[in-house]
Amino acid sequence: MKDLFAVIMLSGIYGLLSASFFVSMDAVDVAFTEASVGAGISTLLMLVAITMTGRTENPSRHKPLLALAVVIVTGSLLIYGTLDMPYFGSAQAPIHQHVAPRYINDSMQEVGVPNIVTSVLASYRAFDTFGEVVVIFTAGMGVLALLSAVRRPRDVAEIDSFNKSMYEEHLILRIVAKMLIPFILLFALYVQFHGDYGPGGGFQAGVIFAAAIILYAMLFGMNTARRVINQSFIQLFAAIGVLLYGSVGVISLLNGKNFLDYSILSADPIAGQHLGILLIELGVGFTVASVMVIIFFNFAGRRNNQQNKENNDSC
Amino acid sequence: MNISSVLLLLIGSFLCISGGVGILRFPDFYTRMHAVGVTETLATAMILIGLMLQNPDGLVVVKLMIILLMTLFISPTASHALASAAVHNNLMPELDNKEDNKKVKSSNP
Amino acid sequence: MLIAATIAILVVMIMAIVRGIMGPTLYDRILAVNMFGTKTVLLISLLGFVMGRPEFLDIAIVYALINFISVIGVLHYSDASIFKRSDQQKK
Amino acid sequence: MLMGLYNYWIVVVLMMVGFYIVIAHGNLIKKIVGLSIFQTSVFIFYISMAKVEGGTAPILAEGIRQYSNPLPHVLILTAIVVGIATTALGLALAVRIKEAYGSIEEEDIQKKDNLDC
Repeated sequence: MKDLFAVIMLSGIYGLLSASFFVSMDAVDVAFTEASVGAGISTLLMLVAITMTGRTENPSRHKPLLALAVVIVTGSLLIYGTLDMPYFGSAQAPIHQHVAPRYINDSMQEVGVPNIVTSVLASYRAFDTFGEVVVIFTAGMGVLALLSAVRRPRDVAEIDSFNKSMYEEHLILRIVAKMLIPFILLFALYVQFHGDYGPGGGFQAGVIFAAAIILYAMLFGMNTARRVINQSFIQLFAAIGVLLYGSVGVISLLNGKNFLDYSILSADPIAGQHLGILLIELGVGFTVASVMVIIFFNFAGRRNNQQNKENNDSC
Repeated sequence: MNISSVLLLLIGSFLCISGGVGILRFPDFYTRMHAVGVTETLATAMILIGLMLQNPDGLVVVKLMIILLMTLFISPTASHALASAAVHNNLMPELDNKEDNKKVKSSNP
Repeated sequence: MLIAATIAILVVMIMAIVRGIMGPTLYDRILAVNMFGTKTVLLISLLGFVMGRPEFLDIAIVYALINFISVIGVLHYSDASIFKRSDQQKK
Repeated sequence: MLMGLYNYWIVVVLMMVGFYIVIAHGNLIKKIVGLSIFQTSVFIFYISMAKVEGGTAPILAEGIRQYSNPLPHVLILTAIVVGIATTALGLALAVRIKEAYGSIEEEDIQKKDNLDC
């Protein structure tokens, strides 16, 4: 397909489909994340990107036969490799023999959180998750370094007149969005703090929170959104998230336990674990939400600048 | 209780399928939009109410109610936005309604 | 009964995908994605009941919200001037 | 007997589709879409390994004996969010390349590079 727009719409459908697949495979937390990321944010980012890079693909001049041959050979080798794999759904597979039983049987006594995914994510493998958060933070900084443009401050009057002309156009959308956005923010907080008991947690809540802000920015204009949420403020927030996560680890280190071992945070080890998980999820949520907002603001701001430049050129 | 739930689920599935046939078979964008927009809300409501009757205890019903409310808000709004965007991009304003429609059909075969 | 409704929704999803692939205009594709999204909300709430753990309706709520956001976003960015210009050039 | 392996075959097919898009298409945005398909196939691989016959979601509740394996869920959950962050980075690079070269087709970019030399 040569029309990139169609490609992106179909990849959005693909994201929705894979999320319902995750639900049917019992991975509710993963489905939650894929729902908020794959279906919403990634489709949007790709769309913004193609509005900047052009919508059609040139027909390629070289023959795809070589590529096809490589793909078929690799694929058949991989399929040959699967012949020794354990069968789908068998409980005897090696993956279910080593650490998983311990997580399933002991996590209630050791961590005291019903959602095993949260307890593994935030307690048993907290160091790993710390690495992931740093990767996300770094990617956000990378986008910032690549795309941030010096913004010419526009006149407030101009913004207001622009807003008025937009207001007539999307009246119904704006009213519905005004009713929905507080609900979405509230729901994000629910996901953040209910992550111990049901599907949810910092990653999902951060993405949902960012989605609400993105909705606001799309309907009410970038400049209004920037006045509500300052760019440097949100950069500070991203850093605070990572620091919060790290400092929880350092505190437990200073108190004579291992890095990110929360039992020390309170007199009762279980309560300490609860406190630690809460703080860590909060740090993750801060970082993810602010990095997503940073990414979107920079893409959209870049696009606005380009359009302004083109308009000036054509005039 | 159970019979009514089964009935509602059946009606919901039927409406869903009719919407699906509509989106496949109808000739142009606006009729497809009509088929989907009309059946979608009602079918969702039917299926969700059917599910509510299946499991009438506290939290589940509340969550289903929230989903239903969201759908009632969101689905017509999205349809409205989609239709108005389509009209906005395909047509010159200040035309008579019938001529508008003809023009839409000729530009979207 | 739940299974039957699930199968019906799966069939409708396939129809939506077909329209998304065929879709002659851009708006047909957006319509297909929107319809697919609402059907996914239904499918997930049904699956929760089929698997006997209906506590997981949160995911369906997220879907309903995110679907709305993505449709609005797609419309916002497909209304962009670059697309209009390319359409005019084609004409 | 071999039917028990079908989940791996689906993964392999998806992975190869993504791989083919990455190597056969010259458009950078399309390459990124291909990469994300490849990525999703890996997610599906992990999640389908975690499924246990008769198990349910790993959230402890009364009266449930068999849970699916929670560990791959954790790995994939973080991988999805990291994936979107890196995809955004890739898109940002594509946008910058478009600004610098005026095109995001691989062949055009190479031609321009050769002219400069």
